[in-house]
Amino acid sequence: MNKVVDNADTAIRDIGENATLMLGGFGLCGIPENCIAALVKKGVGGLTCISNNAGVDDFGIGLMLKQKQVKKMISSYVGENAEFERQLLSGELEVELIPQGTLATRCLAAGYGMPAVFTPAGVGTEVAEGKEVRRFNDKDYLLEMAFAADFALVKAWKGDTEGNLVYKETARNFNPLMAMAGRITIAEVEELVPAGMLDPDHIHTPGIYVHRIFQGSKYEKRIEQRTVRARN
Amino acid sequence: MNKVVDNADTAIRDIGENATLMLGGFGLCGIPENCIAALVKKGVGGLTCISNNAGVDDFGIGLMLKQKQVKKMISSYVGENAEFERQLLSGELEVELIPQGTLATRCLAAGYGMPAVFTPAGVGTEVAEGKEVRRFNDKDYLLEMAFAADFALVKAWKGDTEGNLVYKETARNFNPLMAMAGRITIAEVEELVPAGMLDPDHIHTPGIYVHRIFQGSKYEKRIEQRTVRARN
Amino acid sequence: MALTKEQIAQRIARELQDGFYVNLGIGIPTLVANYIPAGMNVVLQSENGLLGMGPFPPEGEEDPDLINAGKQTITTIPGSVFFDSAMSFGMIRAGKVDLTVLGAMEVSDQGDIANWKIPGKMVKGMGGAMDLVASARNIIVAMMHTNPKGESKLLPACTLPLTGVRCVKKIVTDLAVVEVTEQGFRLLERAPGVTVEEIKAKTAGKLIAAGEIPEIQC
Amino acid sequence: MALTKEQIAQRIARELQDGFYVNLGIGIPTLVANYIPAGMNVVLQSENGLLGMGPFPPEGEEDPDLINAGKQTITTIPGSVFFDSAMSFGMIRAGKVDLTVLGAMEVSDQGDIANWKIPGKMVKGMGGAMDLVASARNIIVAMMHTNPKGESKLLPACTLPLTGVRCVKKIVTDLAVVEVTEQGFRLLERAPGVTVEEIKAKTAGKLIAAGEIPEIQC
Repeated sequence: MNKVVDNADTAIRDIGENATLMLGGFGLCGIPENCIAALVKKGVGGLTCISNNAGVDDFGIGLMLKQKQVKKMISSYVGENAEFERQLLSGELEVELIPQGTLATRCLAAGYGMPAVFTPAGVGTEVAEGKEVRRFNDKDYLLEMAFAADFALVKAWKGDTEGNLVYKETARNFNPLMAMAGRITIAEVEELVPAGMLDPDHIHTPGIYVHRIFQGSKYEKRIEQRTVRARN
Repeated sequence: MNKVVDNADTAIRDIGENATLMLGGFGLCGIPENCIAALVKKGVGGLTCISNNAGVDDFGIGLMLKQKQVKKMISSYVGENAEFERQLLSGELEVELIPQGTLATRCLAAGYGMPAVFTPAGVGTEVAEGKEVRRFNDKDYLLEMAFAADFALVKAWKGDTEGNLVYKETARNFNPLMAMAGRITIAEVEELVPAGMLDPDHIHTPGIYVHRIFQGSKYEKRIEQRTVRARN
Repeated sequence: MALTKEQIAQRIARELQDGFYVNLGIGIPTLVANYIPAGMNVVLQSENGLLGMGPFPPEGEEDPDLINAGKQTITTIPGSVFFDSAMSFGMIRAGKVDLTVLGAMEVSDQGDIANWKIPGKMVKGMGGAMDLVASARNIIVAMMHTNPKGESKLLPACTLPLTGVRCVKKIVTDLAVVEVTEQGFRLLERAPGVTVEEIKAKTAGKLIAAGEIPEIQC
Repeated sequence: MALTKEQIAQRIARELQDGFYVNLGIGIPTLVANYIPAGMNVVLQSENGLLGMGPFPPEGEEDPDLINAGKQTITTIPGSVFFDSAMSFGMIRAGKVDLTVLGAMEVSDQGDIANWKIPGKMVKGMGGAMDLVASARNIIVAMMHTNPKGESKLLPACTLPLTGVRCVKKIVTDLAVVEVTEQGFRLLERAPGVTVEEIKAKTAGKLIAAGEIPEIQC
């Protein structure tokens, strides 16, 4: 069985209308640029996107928002782009905001076969509305359900033909968690190598979780907040 | 604050009678040999040991059993040694057997601040006795509690002065999970390096989880089942 | 003629498919690895933290840090990956392992399995067996059809403490290939020369044998 | 005289201890990093997956794969380590982060905090704030004592949607250092030249000011 596909178009070929997608990345760091571009090209709509952020106006998920391909965002922090705000206020776009750690842990739960997890995040806030609260050792926790996503789109630094993935620096973020959580997981990598070229002790995502992999191209890797210090 | 200590004796100095310990390793692979030797030397008793296995007669936790330092074992698979069996049958030793994945996940829960987790392992068996059963998506799960341990004793391949750890091959096993789960975590490593010498992308246990670290000595790394194939 | 253990393993190997991730238990299941068809990509999972288990090492190349769940020295293959025990059972619980093969002392015609404890005897523990049987989507049991006393191991209900309930999908014994269905055991194949009547006689649980039952092809 | 934002950060830095792991929020909390005493080993956690956050990079050395939770380009230091977001919030929930400093719009005298949402305004989300406040053992809020309209931000009860309940341990404002106790806010220190009366007047929640209240030493 060959997991390697030629490009993003082939990788996302069967993502249809109204699919639920997970997209890795934090801000614009470590986002599946090639898959997003292919989705924009394909023009598929009605998507539910689980992603920590929603990109900016002209990059990341913002590109899909501009084309009104997104029905619902499930995120922890959004609104870095004007189009997002416009669609939200006009009611075109549905948004579910959840704590960042809850987002991460609900992905982990899916990848680890745990149907639900307990977290203290949001206890006593509007996030707790309608959720089961349970006390352990004198502390309250919310019961949060594992995510279910049709596809997970993740970006890694290197990958091999078995689907094993290695991430670079903080571009890791949600990627390994979502990689584990997709019913179908699609990985794009900056460098695709033959099986055996990655150190088996240093693989972050075992290939068992990855269904399709391809070497992406033309990575822009845009910086959202360029901050520098004076050279000494 | 300096996490580095000279040796195992110093590292385990405050492990007292009736402490609850986690000990990393699978079989004899990746066990904290130096810490066990120091505990045997110290002779502290009444210990509760959470460890996947209980060693063999003359190695690993078996050395502590021989000295009757262990009051209770919490493990998934035991009895590779005669002394263990003798103490168990005579009632000197208490044993709680739990599924291996449950053991691992209860450590993970502790390290990730999750008070309890749901697992299907043991549903409908004697493991489920007295435990809450809950149905999610037409499947039953047991509610299993996070572990609480006074000390976690783990063995890594390399470590740095900040307590960051890297494991080798299948000697990883329970070590990173227990490292996260101890109230005080003590790591012994084959090679201790200055901070900055380990690739930050390839560290398995972040130093925030590790309180004391030392370079062990005279590792025997005994093989339990030596199996070989004929050379072609 | 009853199958040998090797033949049981050979028959189970025919259940493999290209791209499968497989967990093989100790005993007969381990032998399945010897019969993976050439050219078929099957990746073996060892629940102590390895995907891509290779053969035993050549003598002198044993690595104490590299063992399988049976604590045997092994090797890696290109594409192997190591992980901790939580991720290992995480992928098992999440249903990422396509096939689990394990031995059993008893299986009921409802698919319950008992393979970890005999009351009155020293109990070593369930290891990862309860996690595997509770989670795997596809479980095949490899075992002898009867115990050393000649008593059936395919029962209406297990008499020994259970490892898991309603989880076994198929059983390959020295005498037969049996599927577990809502209606009980269904006989799919019989060992060469073994009659349906003999299998029925040695199966205490409900056995359905409809139509022509072909001989096992290993 | 009221403290500047830098002075608030400076005062908070005095709460640091050698060996502390610290998570600093956006705004004034970020400035605390500039006042870590020389020779003190304090490790900064960034919840997007980094322990050991270094300063901003020199111009031209920005790395798009290396950012902090505020999405700013940063650097590592010797001993830094990267991890995924589940482990990041795992260590936060497990109480491994010794100190969390964050900004707030309102704090109640019970220690409730509101800092993520203003009804009627565009809501960007809570990010990691709810996880941090629900989990951290030691939370210090850095904020102005009053809002731009001059209204107290230290209240008997928060009016804005909550981020977390009964979690704030200490508040450092431009006017005062306040501890949250069972009995309400307790005034610990006052800004140089600022009177207890002024602080009382600008604190809507219950404020206890017992004995001599020393001036803040930055």
